[in-house]
Parts: sequence; structure tokens; C-alpha cells
Amino acid sequence: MRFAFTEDQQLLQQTVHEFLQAECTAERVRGFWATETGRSPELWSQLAEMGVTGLLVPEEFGGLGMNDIDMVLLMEEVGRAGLAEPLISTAAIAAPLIRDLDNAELSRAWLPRIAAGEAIIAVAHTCNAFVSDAHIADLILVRHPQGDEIHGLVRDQCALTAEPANDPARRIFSMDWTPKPLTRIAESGRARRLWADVLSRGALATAAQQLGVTAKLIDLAVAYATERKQFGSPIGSFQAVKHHLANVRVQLEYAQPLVYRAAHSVATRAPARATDVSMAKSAASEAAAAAAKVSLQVHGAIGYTWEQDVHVWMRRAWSLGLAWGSAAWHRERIANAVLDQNAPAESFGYGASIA
Amino acid sequence: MRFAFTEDQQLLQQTVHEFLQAECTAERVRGFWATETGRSPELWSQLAEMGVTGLLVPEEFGGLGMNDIDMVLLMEEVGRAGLAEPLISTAAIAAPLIRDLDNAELSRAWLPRIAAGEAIIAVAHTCNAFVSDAHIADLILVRHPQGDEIHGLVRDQCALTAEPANDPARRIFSMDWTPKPLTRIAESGRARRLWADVLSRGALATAAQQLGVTAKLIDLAVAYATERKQFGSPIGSFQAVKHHLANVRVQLEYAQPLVYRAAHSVATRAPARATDVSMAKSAASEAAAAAAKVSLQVHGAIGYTWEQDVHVWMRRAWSLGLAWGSAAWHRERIANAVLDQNAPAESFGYGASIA
Amino acid sequence: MDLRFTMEQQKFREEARLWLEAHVPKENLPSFDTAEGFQAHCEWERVLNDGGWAMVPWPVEYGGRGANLIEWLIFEEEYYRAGAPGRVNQNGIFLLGPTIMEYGTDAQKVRFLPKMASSEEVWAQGWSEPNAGSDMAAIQATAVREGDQFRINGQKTWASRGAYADWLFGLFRTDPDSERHKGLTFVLVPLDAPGVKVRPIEQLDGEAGFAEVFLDDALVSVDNQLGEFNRGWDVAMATAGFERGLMLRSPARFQNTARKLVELYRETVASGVAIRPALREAVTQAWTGAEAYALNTYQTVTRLLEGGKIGAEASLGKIFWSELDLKMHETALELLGARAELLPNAPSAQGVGTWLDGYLFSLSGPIYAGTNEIQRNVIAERILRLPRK
Amino acid sequence: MDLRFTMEQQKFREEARLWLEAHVPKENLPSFDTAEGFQAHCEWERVLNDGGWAMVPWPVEYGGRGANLIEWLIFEEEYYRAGAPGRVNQNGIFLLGPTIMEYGTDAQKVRFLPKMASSEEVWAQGWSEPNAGSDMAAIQATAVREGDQFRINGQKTWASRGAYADWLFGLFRTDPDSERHKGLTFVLVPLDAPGVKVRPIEQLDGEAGFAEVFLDDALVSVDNQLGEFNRGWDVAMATAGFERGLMLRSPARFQNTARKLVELYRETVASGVAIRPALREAVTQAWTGAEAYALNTYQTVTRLLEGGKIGAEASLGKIFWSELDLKMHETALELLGARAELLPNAPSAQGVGTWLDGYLFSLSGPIYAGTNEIQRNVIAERILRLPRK
Repeated sequence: MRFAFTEDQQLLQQTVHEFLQAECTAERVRGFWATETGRSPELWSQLAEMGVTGLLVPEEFGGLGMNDIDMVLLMEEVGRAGLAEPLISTAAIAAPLIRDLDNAELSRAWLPRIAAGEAIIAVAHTCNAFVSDAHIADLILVRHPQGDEIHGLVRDQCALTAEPANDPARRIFSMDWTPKPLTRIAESGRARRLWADVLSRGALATAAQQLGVTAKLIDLAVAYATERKQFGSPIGSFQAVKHHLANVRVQLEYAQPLVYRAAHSVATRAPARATDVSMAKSAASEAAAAAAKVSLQVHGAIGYTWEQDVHVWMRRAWSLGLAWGSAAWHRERIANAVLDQNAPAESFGYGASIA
Repeated sequence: MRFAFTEDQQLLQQTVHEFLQAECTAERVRGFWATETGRSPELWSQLAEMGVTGLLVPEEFGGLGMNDIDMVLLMEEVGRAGLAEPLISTAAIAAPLIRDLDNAELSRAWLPRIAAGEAIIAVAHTCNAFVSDAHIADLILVRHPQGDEIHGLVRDQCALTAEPANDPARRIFSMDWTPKPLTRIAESGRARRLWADVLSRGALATAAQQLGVTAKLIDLAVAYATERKQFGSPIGSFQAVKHHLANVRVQLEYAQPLVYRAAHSVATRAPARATDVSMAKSAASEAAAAAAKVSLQVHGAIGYTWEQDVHVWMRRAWSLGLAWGSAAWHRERIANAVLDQNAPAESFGYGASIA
Repeated sequence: MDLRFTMEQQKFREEARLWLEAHVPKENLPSFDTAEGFQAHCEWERVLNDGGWAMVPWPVEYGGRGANLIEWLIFEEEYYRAGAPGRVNQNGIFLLGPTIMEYGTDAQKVRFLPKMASSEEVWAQGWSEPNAGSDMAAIQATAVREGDQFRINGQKTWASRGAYADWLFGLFRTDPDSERHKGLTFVLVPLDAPGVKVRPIEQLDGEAGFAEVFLDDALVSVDNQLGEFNRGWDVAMATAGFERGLMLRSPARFQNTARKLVELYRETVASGVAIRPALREAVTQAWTGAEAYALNTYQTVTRLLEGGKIGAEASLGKIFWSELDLKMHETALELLGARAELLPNAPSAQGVGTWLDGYLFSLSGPIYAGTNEIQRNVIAERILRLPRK
Repeated sequence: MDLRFTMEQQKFREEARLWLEAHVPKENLPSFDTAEGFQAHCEWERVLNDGGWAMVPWPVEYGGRGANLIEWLIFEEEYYRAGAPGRVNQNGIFLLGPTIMEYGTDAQKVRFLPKMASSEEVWAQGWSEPNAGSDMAAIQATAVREGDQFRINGQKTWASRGAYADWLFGLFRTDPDSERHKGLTFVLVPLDAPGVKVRPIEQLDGEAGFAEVFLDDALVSVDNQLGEFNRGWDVAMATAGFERGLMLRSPARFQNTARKLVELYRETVASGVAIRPALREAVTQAWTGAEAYALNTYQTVTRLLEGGKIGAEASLGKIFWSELDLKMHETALELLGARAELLPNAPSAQGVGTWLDGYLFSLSGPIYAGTNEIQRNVIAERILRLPRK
């Protein structure tokens, strides 16, 4: 039992942190909003160069061959930077899915391109009403609506309709498609198991990003509250402001280990990993939502302006809150396991420790 | 449309207020806890003399012939004083029930005695798991478990088992009894309608008491926070303490008109009176529960001691919260009317105003 | 106590209902924080005014209908029931109007009120400055009296409706040596005066109803001084009281939102979508809260009609309605589920209504008109009498 | 990161589990805040000590087992799993013990620790005074050094376990001209010393575990001074850190409450009673919260084992566990419905367990060990670095 990251993991996090803080500024994020795709091929290839897109790609295919525990700290940084590139679907979900399919042809076709930053993959999962980033995807992974089959589509095998959303960084689409034998890449029990991991990895990576978003929203509020004066004192010296921010900081402190534990459970294929992921996602969603609200309140009317940064992360908090299952949806999944005992509930504590 | 009490009503409230503040001190309330019955025949007859027990008894039977609107302010005072005498069952429920039964014999037998303070009546309703004050009741009103019949029992027609409760002022009992034709006092549709009013009047009177309890808990906390010093200042000058108490004050401010409106609806037999009463009881229960918690917090450890008054009203808040339907129970009754449209929902606003 | 409406009140309601049914635009107008929507809303104000319904509770001589406050509440209920447009001139008609009636000279009443009632002149609020938000006493903009004019310098920000309005009202420091609440004067400023520059502020929702107003040696007639010289704070406090209190937040608005929320709940249940069980309670609480707010307002109005005043209690209301409004919108977004984040022009956005926009607006409720934190201090110190720091 | 227990840790757990299954009393002991219960709990402590399980993480030489912190967490999990009694000497073993290990002389370690481990000597806390609750620096009780003795005068209140304990620890003002944090000394006081009077405080639950301690020219050997003269504040802060932090609140306690809550939920569902839908979410949140608290603790323990320290983060934990504990008990009482208010001796009280008592106790969570309001200030100022007043 050792609940800490390695020095290497922290070093990689630090590198990505420095890169994103320098390259992915709030101003640049707002710039991406105005582009047609909403995405930056330049940033994407820089991330690939640092190994982020291929983190979970085995070394033989040009990746770093690391695991979900290594990924979680990087996703936190992505959230902190407000970066909306399709890393969740491509790097955190598709790479390990294709790896685990153990299909030599598919692996050769996609894994090196993922690692090199030359492929973007979208994932359509029923826990999301819409498909993110399908407009720029080289491959769209989707489950057969009636059966245990995973299909991989290229863009002309499906019809996409853009659905404009409140967060301009969100690019989501309704999708119509018809399953064909040609597009099938996995089936039966294997497809079912792997598809469950798709949900786990999607929710986990989103939760990790929410930790970063929460931390950033707290930072923005603290900075503003320290500088802004009212009645002759910085507003951050008022007890009411302090206590609101302290409460959000408490929420963050206890969401974090749930997210890290979920990463461990996914990486080690712990039996209760689905429940663990749901705890992570629900707690991180709640923390991010609370941070968004409190941070806006602390900023006062100025938080409503386009020029202020707070709303960039507030929108991220809202859209990540809906992505890969809302807090309520995940809470019900926990209840189904813990209260109704329909799924493994415990990977930790005395209940699980001696069989 | 006039939403205010008359001067006469306020005068009567003031009289009862002064009487209870002088006679029903916290010290005396604690004294009653130690007695076998938990009740004070002396206070009861003084209240009767002031007309409180017979407020809803028609003048021809020696009462004041007033209505539920007149009663509500007095119940507020009873709550403020922490008085646990069986006024709800006797004066607020049984008196108008017997009045409305329109049975000359019953009226002659009971109404003058209620007005004179010579009869105590308990009411067994299924929304309460236990019967309050059955041990000293001259008459126990109860509904036939299988039919639309109201029965009136004297004590040797039922078996009582005391159920010790957290609030020493609460005297509650499990009750066993067998319906007999002899004890029946109303039947069929009439019994059903009148029994619905029993619940409305019980919940209304309890809600009114909770307003008084809430106000008293706020007063106690304000007094303590003004006097007690920490870090060189009264703790009431700290923003955190102020804001907690302000929030409870807001809850009280908006529970109050719901209670007064419910009194009006009951008195005027408005079609939606059951829903109106549920709004009153749920809001008043929530306000009282919040006040109990915040008041204890403001008092700190000292709130835990017998000598301090805060716990007298805290216990009242808890036990009144369970009496005549919890907040959750009443919320579901509102939902049944407003959301499911199974009962009249509106006695107010544009929905109700032009049929 | 009698909570039933009189026959006359019922008749008044019926009259309002019939008129509104005949005149309210069938289509929703564009937001009045856009140039196009502003014009459309001004047009609607003219229709209202022509019908005699623009300023229901104002005296007839100033363009009103001379109705009492109960009738005003009834009219508001019907106005929301009819789905009628928002009031583009609300700064004028709900805030400044009552203030002019209390503090204005007869000449000012005649000059400003009728054009306000008809929305021929639309008003912007000029409370905030870059360094004076909730702390209004920190105002720095100056007005120097020169003969029969004020020479005004400084900057106002968060001027609601500022982008399109004709006039602005606000406080200016007229005693250069004064501090805080003292030495301020309440002045009405035409936004087309020389030296006045208006810069719209683009907001979260992409619209620009708020503006920054730069005053650079702007010259304004001393006739536009409202109330006494150097005593503007008292005038502003009365206006702020109107803002926090009764006049701005008619309960019908929240009852209407609660009603829509109940409809959304029923539609969602009917659609067979699984609903988070706690939402049933949230909708019920919202309904109860809106009723409580309405009842409390009728209580207050009764008191006012019988000669009472509103004081610090307005702070209780501010906290209650702003939290209620926010909670209702949060609940609606949860009911909408995945559709909640869609913009109205999204193909899958049918049925999402204006909940997302409303949510953005409701989020500002606890912030504007004095943050709720400040209201809590007011309640604690002025109602509960807890010690000041 | 590896969250799986090693084979050795598993073996340790099994050993603890077997021993506890064989030794834990079958019947619940009476509350240790009654005279009878106090004796019964001391007896249990002797059994624990004889088995070598009294002070799992303490060095062997002071009566401990020499286990590391991970093993301690495992032991605590098993202790709660077994339903073993509360620790009557928790003030000693969890608070004072670690402080003596850090600040005590060798002689003090030998004198106090083994008897603490065996609960031969039970300790009371003497932090609060009538005018110094959460604000510990307002302490007024004095200790004057006279030769090799302190002459102590003053009053301590809310001394937990004070009614039955043998010793009390606390701060005393040793520099009469000092203010606030300065000039205080940490002294260990035998409660049978001349001049010491103990008055039990009767509490809400009718029990008397807390006491007021009156010190009237009490004489105490200077050997009982812990840490440096006039530098008691630093010692107390370390102890208070232990109180807020890891040592007092083992996560197993909350996981165990969450587990019982889940059982109560299942029983209630099985009984066919209608359950307020929001309670399903509340139970789920409680379970998630207890997991989060446990995981956070394992994180902290890992850091400590690798040479890290606990600082202001203890305040985060204090707020989290006290609110979690309160919420769990509130949820349980809601699930119990009408039975929630019954005392255990009520005929209809079957199945109510100790939830009502636990609720009363949990209500004090946000108050003791520094109110949560103060913890929020600590978080804001020391972790978020917001400006002090």
C-alpha cells in the first residue's frame, strides 16, 4: 500500500504543466473558440511530441506504454489549462481500447498514428447524448445499438449534425449511422467488457480534468479576492468570502483521492472499478460545479464579462459536468452497486480486504 | 385581500405572550419534565381562564367562538414559550371537530368542559406513530382502522404503553383498542371529511408552534452571540455567525406567511387547504430544524449543558418536526397535489383566481 | 385577514387578462440587450402605454393608471401569465420613477415621469464604478457646480441598459473633500450630452445590455439634480430600497418560473426519461418557495397600504428570491439533462425554452443589487441587532 | 502508487481480526461517560493491553506494538469491524501520548506513557476555560513557579473524561504580564492533587463525561512541565494538530458508520416502508464521503511515512469528517422516521441502535477541536493565502 505518485510521474506532470501554462493561455483558448474546428493542430502535435497522445500506446507502436495512473495527472493539467482538444477520446479511451483489442492489423493502423499525433478518434457512448469532436475525427468508435459489437466508422460512414452548445469549446454532434459488418471491430463478451472500460476511462479522464478546472477556478477567485477592494479592504479578507472558498477547497481535497483511486482501479482492472470511477466522477463534478458558482460570486458582476478568464473555466466546469455521465447519473450507479448490491462495490477497506 | 391580523388578534396574542413569558419560564418547563405526567394542571386552568382552550368552542358552549386564524398567533406563543401542554389536540383539533360534528349531546358533554379547562383530549392519527398525552386524556379521538368512522375512547377502553422520547416534554404512547359501536361518534363521508380536517389542524397548529420555537432559538443565539467574546470581540460580530443567523431569519420570514395562509385556508375551508397546510408544516419544520442546529453551533459546547436554555427549544424543534407529519411527508403531499395533480393545489395566484 | 380577492379586484384582473390576451406579441421578442430587441421592446412599451397599462400603480397625471398596490400585484400576475415581454425601461419605471415621485420637484415630475411611462426615454442605472461595486460609498466620479451646470468627470460601469438608453441616473461626488456617504449628489445625466461616451460590455451570453459610461467634462444642467445638494446618499438609499424590495421583483415572476418548472417536470415524466428522485423534491420546494414569496409580498403590500414602510426587511427578500430563482433554474437544467447545454439554435434544442439564458441571469441574482453577503450583514445588524465589527 | 495491501499487511490484518473476534465483549458496554461504563471501558483497555493491542503504533518500549501507520489504519478498520468499545483514554493515547513522545523528557516518557497505554491512568483534556473556548489564547488560569512546584489557580471547563479521569493536561499562564499566545506553559496535573476540585457537567444526553475543574492553589511538581517554560503554545499546537488530524479520527470510524447506514437503508427498504427518494442519494453520498476520507488518510499516511508533515491540511479534514458524520446521522434519523425520537428503553425502539446518541455526539463535531468556522479561516489564510483581516 503506497498512495502517492512516483517522482517520474510528477516530473511528467510538471513538464506538461509548464508547457500548457505557457502555450495554452486563456487568450489563446478564446482564440480557438472563433475557429471553425475549434481545435489547434499545432498544440496537438506538440502534445504528441511530448508523448501525451501516445501515453497509453505500447512502446512497440511508438508510444510510452504507460497506464491510466500516469494519465490522470496529465488530464488534471489539461483541465487546469482549459484545453478542449480531444485527448479524452483519443489518448485516454481509444488508445487503450485498440491496444486491448489485440488485433494486429488495427493496432498497426491506428496506434502509431495516435502516438504521432496524426489521428484523432471520437467515441460515441450512450452516456453522452452527443458525440464530441466527431467533425475532425479520423475514426469514430461506437457500439451497435442492438448488440455487443464495437464499430469503427470513418466520417463518410455516418451523418453528423452540429449541436451548438453553451461552452464554445465544446463541439458536439448528433450522429446517424447504420451498422455494417465491414465497420465491426469487436463483438460478443469481449466487446461488452471493453465497452465498459470505455465508459470508465471516459468518466475517469473527465473527472481528472474537473480537478484541474476546480483548482483553476479557486486560483482565479483567490487572485481576484486578494486584489479587489471593498469598504477599504481586499474582499478576500471578509469571512464570508473566505468560508465559501474554504468549502470549495475542502471539496477538492476529497474529490482528488477518489479520482486517483479510480485511476488505480482502472489500471489494475479492480473488480469494483466501475463503482470507483462513478465516485470519482460524481465528486469531481460536484467540486467543479461548486467552484464555478463560488468563483463567479467572488468575481461579482465582472465575472460576466467576456474579457475576464473566470467564465472560460466556468463553461468547462458545466460542460465537463454533463460529459461521460452527470453527477446524478454516477451517483445512481454507485447506489446500484452499494445499496442494491447489483455490482461490485468495494475495492478498499475491510469489506474488500479479506475475501 | 388583506393579509394582516386585526388589532384584537394582536392584542390577544400580546396577552398570551406576556402571560407565558412570565409563567412558563425555561426553568419551570424543566421542572415539568421531572413530574410524572409532565403537565401542569395549574397552567392549563390559567390558559382556560384566558380563553385559550375554548378559543374555537362556540360561545353558546362557553367558548370564544373564534376561528383557526385567531388560533395561529397563540400557537406561535405556545412554541415560543416551549409549552408542551396538549393544546393542539384539545383546543386546536378536538374543539372544532366536536363543534363540526353538530351532535348536540356530544357538544354539551365536551365543549363546555374544554372551554372551562376541565377536559383534555388526545387524538390518535396515523400520521403520528404514537399518541401524545393519552395518559392524561379524558377522551381519545381515533379513526377506525378499516373504515370511515371516528371513535371516542375513554382511557379504560384502550391499552396504553409509554414510549420514552428524547424530548422529556413529549409524552407519547402506543395504543391498542377495539372498535365498538358504543364508541363510534361519526361515520361515512362526514367522518372522512372531518378526519381530514383533524390532520390539517394538527399540522397547522404544530407549524405555528414551530414558528415560535424558531424565533426563540434565534433570540437565544443572538443574546449569547452578543455577550460571549472570542478573540476580543463578541462572536456575534463575526461574519460567519452573522450569516448563519441571517439565513435562519430568512427561513423564518418566509415560513411565517405560509403558516398564516394555511390558517386562512383551514378557517375558510379553501379547497386546497390540505396542500396549503403541507406547505406551512414543511417550511416551518425546516426553519425550526435549521434554527436548532445553528443556535447550538453558535452556543458552542455550552449548548450541551442542562443549565443552558437552548436545548429546551432544540428538543421542541426536533419533536415538533416529527409530529403531525415530517417535512418530507408533507413535501410528498404537496408533490402529489402540485406535480401529480391528484389534489387541489392552488388557493392563490393567477391559477386559482379566475376559475 | 381575508386572502380572497374582492369582486372589484377580480374585475380588474379580468380586464387586464382580456387586454393582454389581445395585445401581447405572439412571438417572443429578441432580447432587449440587443439593438434589434431593444427597439422591439420599446415598441411594445408604446402599445402598453397606449392601452393605459404601462404604469399601473402610478398616478394618472404622470402617465399611470392610479391603481393600488394589490391591483399592481394582480396586473403583474396577469402580465406573466400572458407571457408578455420583459420591461426594457425597468430602471426607470421601477426604480427611478418612485424616487422622483418622492424626491423630485414638481417640474422634474412633469418633465421626466410621462416620458418614462411611455418609454420615450429609457433609463440606465449608474450605480457602479470600477472601484465601487457593492460598496457604493466608494464612488469617485465628480460633479462640480459651475453656475447652472454640473461639470462631470469619472466613469460608471455595469450601467444596465446603458448600451441603448437615453438617460442615466447615479451618484456623483460634489464635495471634493468628502468621504464615503457624505458629499454625494444624485444627478440625472442625458447620455447624448457632450463629453459622455458609452462603451457596451460584452457578457457571458454574448449580449451587451450593460455598458461603461465615460464622463469627460460632461456638462449637465443643475435642474437635473434630484433631492438636495450633497445629500444624494439618502436619495440613492431610497432607490436601492426600491431595487431590493417590492418594486423590482414582483412575485409573479417567480411564480411563473415555478409554474414552468412544474410543466417541465411533468413533460419529462411523461417522456419516460428517468428523473433523479431528488428533483421531485426540488420542484416541490420551488413551488412552495414561490408561494411563500408571493404571500410575503401581499403581507408587505397590506402593511404599506395601511401606512407602513419597508426597511431592512427588503434584505430578507433579496436573499430569498435570488436563491429561489437560482435553485429553480438549476433544477430545470438538471431536468433537461443533456439538452441543458444546447443553445436555442441547436437542432436538438426543442423544449429547452429559455432555461439556460435564465440560469445565467439567475446566477447574477445573488450578486447585483448589493451582494447577498452584504444583505446578510444588514439582516444581522439591523434586524437581529447583532454587534457591528 | 499501489493501493493493494502487501502480504504482510494482510497477515497483520488477519491476526488482528482473529484476536478481536476472540476478545471483544459480546454486549455493548455502557457509555464511558457514566461511572459504571467508565470502569467497564478501563477493564476492556486492560484486556487490549494484555493482548498487546492497546497502542498499536507506539514504540514497544512505551507499551506499544511498534506498528507503522498503515498497520495502524488496518488495525482501526478491524477494530471498528469487530464492534469493539470506544477508547476511554483517547485524550491520552491519541493526543497527549504523541505530544509526550515529541516534547517529553526521557523521564516523562517512562513515567507517563506505559501507564497511559495500559489505561492505568486515564487523561482528561483541559483546553477550555469559561472565557477561552475556540480561542485558546485567551487562557487565564495561572501557574506560578515556587521552588520545584507550580502553584495553580483558575478554572478549566469542558474537560472531556474529566469526571472520572486521573490526570488532566492543559495550558497555564506562567508569565503574568503576558498576553495571548505568549507566556503559557503546558502542565500535567494530577486530579487528586490538593486544591483540585472536579464538578461533572450534566449534558444533553444526561451523561456527565465532561467536567469543570477548579484549581485553587493546587500544587504540582515542576517535573510535570511538558516542553519549555513559557513556550506551552507550541506544544499545544502540536497536540491540537493531533486532535484535528490523523490520530483522533481514524477513517474506519466513518466507514463503519457508512456501512451501518447502508444496512439501515436496506432494512428500511426491505420492511416496505416508503422512503423519501432523496435519502437514497444521501446514503450514497455518505458512502462516497467515507471512502474519500479513508483514501485521503492513506494518502496522508504515505506522505508521513516518506518523511512528510501534516500542517494546515488537518483543517480540511476536520471540516470534512465533522460534516460527513453529522450528515450520516441526520440521514439515519430520517430513515428511522417516527422511531428516531425514541430512547433505547422505549418498547418500540427495536432497531434504532445508537443513532440518536450518535447524532447528539455528531452535532458537536463542528464545534469541538476548534469550530469549523475557525478551520475555514485557517484554510483560507494558510492554504489559499487569502489576506488576513
